[in-house]
Amino acid sequence: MKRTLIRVSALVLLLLISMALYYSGKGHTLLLDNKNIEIDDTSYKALDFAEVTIDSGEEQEILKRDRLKQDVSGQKHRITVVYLESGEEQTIQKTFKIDVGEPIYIISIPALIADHEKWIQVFEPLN
Amino acid sequence: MKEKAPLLEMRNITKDFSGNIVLKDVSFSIEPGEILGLVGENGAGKTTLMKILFGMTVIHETGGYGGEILLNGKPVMYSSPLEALDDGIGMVHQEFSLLPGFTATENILLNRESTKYNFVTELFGDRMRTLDRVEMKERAEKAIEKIGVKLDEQTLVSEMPVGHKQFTEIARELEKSNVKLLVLDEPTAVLTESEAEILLHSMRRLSNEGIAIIFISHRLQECKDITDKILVLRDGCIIQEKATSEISVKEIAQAMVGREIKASLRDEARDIHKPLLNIKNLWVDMPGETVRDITLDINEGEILGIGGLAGQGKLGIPNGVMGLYNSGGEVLLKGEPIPLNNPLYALNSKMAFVSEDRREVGLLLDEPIDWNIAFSAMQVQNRFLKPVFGGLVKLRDEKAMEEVADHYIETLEIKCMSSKQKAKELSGGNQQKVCLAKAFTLEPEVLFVSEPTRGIDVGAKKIVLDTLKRYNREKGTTIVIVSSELEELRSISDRIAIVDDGKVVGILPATEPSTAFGLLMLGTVNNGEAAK
Amino acid sequence: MNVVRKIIEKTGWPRLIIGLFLLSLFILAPFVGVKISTSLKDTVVRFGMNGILVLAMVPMIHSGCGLNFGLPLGIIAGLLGGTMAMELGATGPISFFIAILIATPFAVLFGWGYGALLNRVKGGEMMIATYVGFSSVAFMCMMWLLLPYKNPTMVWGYGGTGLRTTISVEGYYLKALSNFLKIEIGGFTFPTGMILFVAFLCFLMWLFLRTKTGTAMTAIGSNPVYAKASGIKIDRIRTISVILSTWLGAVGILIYQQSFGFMQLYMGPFYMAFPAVAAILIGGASINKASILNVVIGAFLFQGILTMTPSVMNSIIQTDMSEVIRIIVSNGMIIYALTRVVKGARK
Amino acid sequence: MKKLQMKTILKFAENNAVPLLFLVIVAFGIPLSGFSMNYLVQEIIVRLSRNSFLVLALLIPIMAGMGLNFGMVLGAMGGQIGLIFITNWNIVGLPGIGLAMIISIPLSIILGWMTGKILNKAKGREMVTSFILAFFMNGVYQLVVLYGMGTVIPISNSSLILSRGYGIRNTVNLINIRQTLDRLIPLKIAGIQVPVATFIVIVIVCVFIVWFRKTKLGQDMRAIGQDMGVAEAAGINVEKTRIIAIVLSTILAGFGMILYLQNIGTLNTYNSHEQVGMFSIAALLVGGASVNKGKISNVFLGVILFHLMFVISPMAGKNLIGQAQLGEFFRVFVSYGIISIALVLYAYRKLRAKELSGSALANAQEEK
Repeated sequence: MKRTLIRVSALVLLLLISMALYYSGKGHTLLLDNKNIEIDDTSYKALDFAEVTIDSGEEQEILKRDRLKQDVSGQKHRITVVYLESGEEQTIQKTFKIDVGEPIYIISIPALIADHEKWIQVFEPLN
Repeated sequence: MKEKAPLLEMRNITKDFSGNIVLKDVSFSIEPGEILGLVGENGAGKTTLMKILFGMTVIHETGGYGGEILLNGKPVMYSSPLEALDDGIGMVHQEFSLLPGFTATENILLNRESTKYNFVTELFGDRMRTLDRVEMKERAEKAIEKIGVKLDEQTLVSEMPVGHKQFTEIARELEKSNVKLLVLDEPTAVLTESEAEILLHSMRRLSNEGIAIIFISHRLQECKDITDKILVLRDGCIIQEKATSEISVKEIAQAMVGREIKASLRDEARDIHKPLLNIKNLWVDMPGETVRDITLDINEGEILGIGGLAGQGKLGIPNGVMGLYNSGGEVLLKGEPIPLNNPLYALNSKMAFVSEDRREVGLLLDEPIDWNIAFSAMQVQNRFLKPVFGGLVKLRDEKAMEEVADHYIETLEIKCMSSKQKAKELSGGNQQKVCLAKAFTLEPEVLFVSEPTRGIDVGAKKIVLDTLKRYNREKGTTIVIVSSELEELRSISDRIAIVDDGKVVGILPATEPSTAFGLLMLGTVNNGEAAK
Repeated sequence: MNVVRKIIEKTGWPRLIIGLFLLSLFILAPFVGVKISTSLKDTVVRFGMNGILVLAMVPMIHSGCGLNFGLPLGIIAGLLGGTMAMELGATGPISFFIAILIATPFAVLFGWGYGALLNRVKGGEMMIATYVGFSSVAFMCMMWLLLPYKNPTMVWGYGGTGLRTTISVEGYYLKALSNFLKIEIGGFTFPTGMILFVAFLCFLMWLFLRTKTGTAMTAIGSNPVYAKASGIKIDRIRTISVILSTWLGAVGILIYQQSFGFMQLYMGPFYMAFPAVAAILIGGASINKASILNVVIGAFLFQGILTMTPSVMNSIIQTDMSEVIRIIVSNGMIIYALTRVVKGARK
Repeated sequence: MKKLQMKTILKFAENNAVPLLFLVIVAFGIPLSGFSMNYLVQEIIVRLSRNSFLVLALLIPIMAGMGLNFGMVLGAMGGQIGLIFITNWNIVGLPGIGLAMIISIPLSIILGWMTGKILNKAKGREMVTSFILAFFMNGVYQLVVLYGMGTVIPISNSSLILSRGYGIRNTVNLINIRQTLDRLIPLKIAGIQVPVATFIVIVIVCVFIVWFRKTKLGQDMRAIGQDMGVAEAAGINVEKTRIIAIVLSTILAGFGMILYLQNIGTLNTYNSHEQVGMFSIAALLVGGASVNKGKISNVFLGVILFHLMFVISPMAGKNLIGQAQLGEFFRVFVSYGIISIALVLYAYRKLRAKELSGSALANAQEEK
């Protein structure tokens, strides 16, 4: 009885581990955009220059009208943007969750800085 | 509950193999701590009796047995030896069942190892427990101590002398915690005298501890020395059951071979003296039937019987002379040396052999009867071949083969559908007749026949023996017949040689009383004069 | 009911399934627009090409050496014969017989050595045969590079040394047999000569199995101890069977080439034993029993499947699954034969 | 005294003939190939990490007396299917490797169980049967991967699928998990990259095998390996134990294949597994193992010697005869040849042991 219990729980554990592996290992692509953008009738201007870090990765420089591609795995991430505002260095950091079923997301850095809630969106390829 | 039930009781055990009765109404009992000697000729039914006790699969496959077995008064019926072991009945076989690459400890505790718990067992079951070598060593030492011998429990079995292997095997049975009854099948056969002494000594110790022992042995002196009670089996019946103190070795021997056939059934003794085949210092490496040093003269036109107990080497003689097993020594036919290990030469010298092993050696089971009969003659004497394409090639003469097969089917009364029937579809007796026909087709001057009546029914037995005799009388063929059944030999042979421990221990005319042969067989003449 | 079961038992499930499969292919063929006549003709040609390679299995099965997975050794002898005949400048149909002539001593030599080896490893023949075949092919890969062949049709153009992987036999023994007495029926050539040659060799084998030596061979396969007790020199007969098998392998590959048109060197012979083994098993042989009938039926059934599956399957599902089916059918058959308990024979 | 030493040396040489022969080949080949020591050491370390696990998978069936498990290819197939799935789902990095392994377990259990069942029906012919079984299952594998995937089994990742719409492409790029385990714990000694994490995994397997031999199950397997009859008589369930041995070997082979491919970085869908069995077996035999004896030390020695030969032979062939191809053929020849020799020696010794018992008797007779 006890043994059956242990075996069943081991099996469940194995299942849980596979699920954890699935979620944490699921690869996603983040597209980092520094472009002029218009969301809900508000337009946000691209920054001249920014440094972006995803999680604890490397710092990446992003210039105006640039788009960077970043592969990540897992669903919870942190983005750190360092930019210049009126000559002063500002840092903004946000954590976000993405959906496991969506392979590509697009992040608009101007919207992020403006703190618009739709700064991250599922990327819909143009057909 | 008038009295305490005996440890083991076998009541009215009856067993037949497809009509061939091997055990008839056998009953006996054994008390705790008693040593019972079980003696009898080969084929007397000892082995079958023990197989029934252990519930071997072969018994169940051949239709079970009659009678009942009671353990401590309760009826039991085992479906496999493992169940018998669970009830505390252990057996030490004649052939070692030990693993050569394991140490004594590992063998003694095979499949009963001491183990330790670890967590993996919860996931994958008890077989994942780790071995507890320390405890295993202790248990093995204890078991060895019980026998009272010195045996290093860390030695590999492959590096042990034979005696130690035997002790290891006994220790394995003793180690089983609840062992109450031990069956020892010829335990001393492979031991040296001093080792046998130790074994007998430890048997006494075990009996003092309350373990009952069934002791099967051909060494009657040992039986006499050690047992409390002796049971003599013959032809599946109990002939004698007596306390050991009330019986002498000679009486035991007599009881074993017993049965005197009527003189009227026997022919006049013939006086034949012209030697034909001389065997000198022959040794044959036939597993289980080792021939050590045989010197034997066979006269022209006689029927020579070779008897002896199983495993003593009587079967090795024809197998060696005919080149089937590795052998050495000297064999002369009409003064001409016959090279050994060369079956073709032996066959070319007009010698033929009917093997005791019908299925493995004697027959092409997958081929028809006519093939079986004609094949040897075709290969050795180029018969049954017909030239085609103006003699360019010679092909099998199927017609001639069929003719010869039909001839023997008629004369030997082989029951079959046609000469094209496959040999494996025939019964044992008819297969034996095919084997004889094969040998007759070779028209030999010397014919070796090995255990011609083993495992065949009474009717076929008679035909086989009569045919041999007729062949001898009509064609003057010298016949050497090897058999474990003394009476069969006595009914057909002119002289009988008895083989013991790979040597000829005596040659007597067939007219001598059977006790004389019995004593020769049991080796009592050499080492047991004291029995008189 | 019992009769049906007995027939099934005797035939064996895999054989039955394969038979039914082939039958259903023939039934389906007209519905999906595949001409049975073309398929049959193809089958006949391929039967002729492969027949002798299948026949090569017979002697070794009879002598108890098991299935000859070492057939590549014989094929190599054939390749040596073919290449040397071309190197010596023999052209036209006659070069086919010269090739056989040259291949023969090689086949005898290889077979003798191979047989001697197998006699030392009784009981483990099949696995060792497989690897003897493999390693000899690998060894010959080096030899094809190193042997001093000169004939420009065979040698790599740029290096000047080493043979090509595929050599055309055009101008040499291409269709040497197939074109003999050929019958043209509506654009299809019936390769009378090849079929006759195959039939002739089958007949010779049939005769051989009826000679004294052939009978002895059968007896060894049936029960080696019996054979020994009857005075037969087992090792000698076994060696003869291996030599025969190897020689038939050599002839078989030459027949194959004369119809196919090309000679495939290097890793070409590597897996050639497997279809032959599978074919004879499908034909009803077991590990120690085989007859000429098994060869004919087996080669026909197996080649039938190989020609029918691509065309029919292709028409049904627009995919060529023939390769997969071939792998499953042939190896499944071999496994089936290996797992059968051989009663009354050697342990 | 000296004579005795000579004898032990000879005995050592006889028992280790194959590794010694390879040592000689390699010793001659290294200078011929012209490779630098640094390069060779790096190559050996890479190949040890890549192949050892696969070779280790062979040890358990040898222990159970079932010979060289040519059926390990089936485990490799299971591992590959696991990898195809994680690539399809785009699971990256270590989680990807872990998930592929977990997926391969049930596949390996089914395949191994089936192999075990079949091998139990072909006792005494285990090797040739498992060898053919590998071919047979290769057909089934193709059926599943080439025709089943994308039709019955949904595959969403279009980069995996052949242009015709179903079936997996001939090569699958394993960029997602490429060498992630190898690079998990970076270590560089004298310019030589050492995949520490992979070696840790290999050590764990070694420890497992050592531990396993000490369990009851391991003891039973050793018993069966020596004599099935005796083991059966002692009440060990022989058939079941043999199946377990094959299942374990298949699972390990599946894991081994995943580790092997994560190092290579690309999966040849229809070829990768085919050669794996042969190379692993050859490596083990080169290390001095035989059909009925295999130790962990044989595995590592074998991988080192065999792959050294593998690395140097094309260059050695080129420098010797001017043809790199010759060296390539040579190593193929050696791989097959070494297996042949091992099989022949095993069968020959088995036969000899039977015949030898006779000589004792002859000696006894002569002494008289």
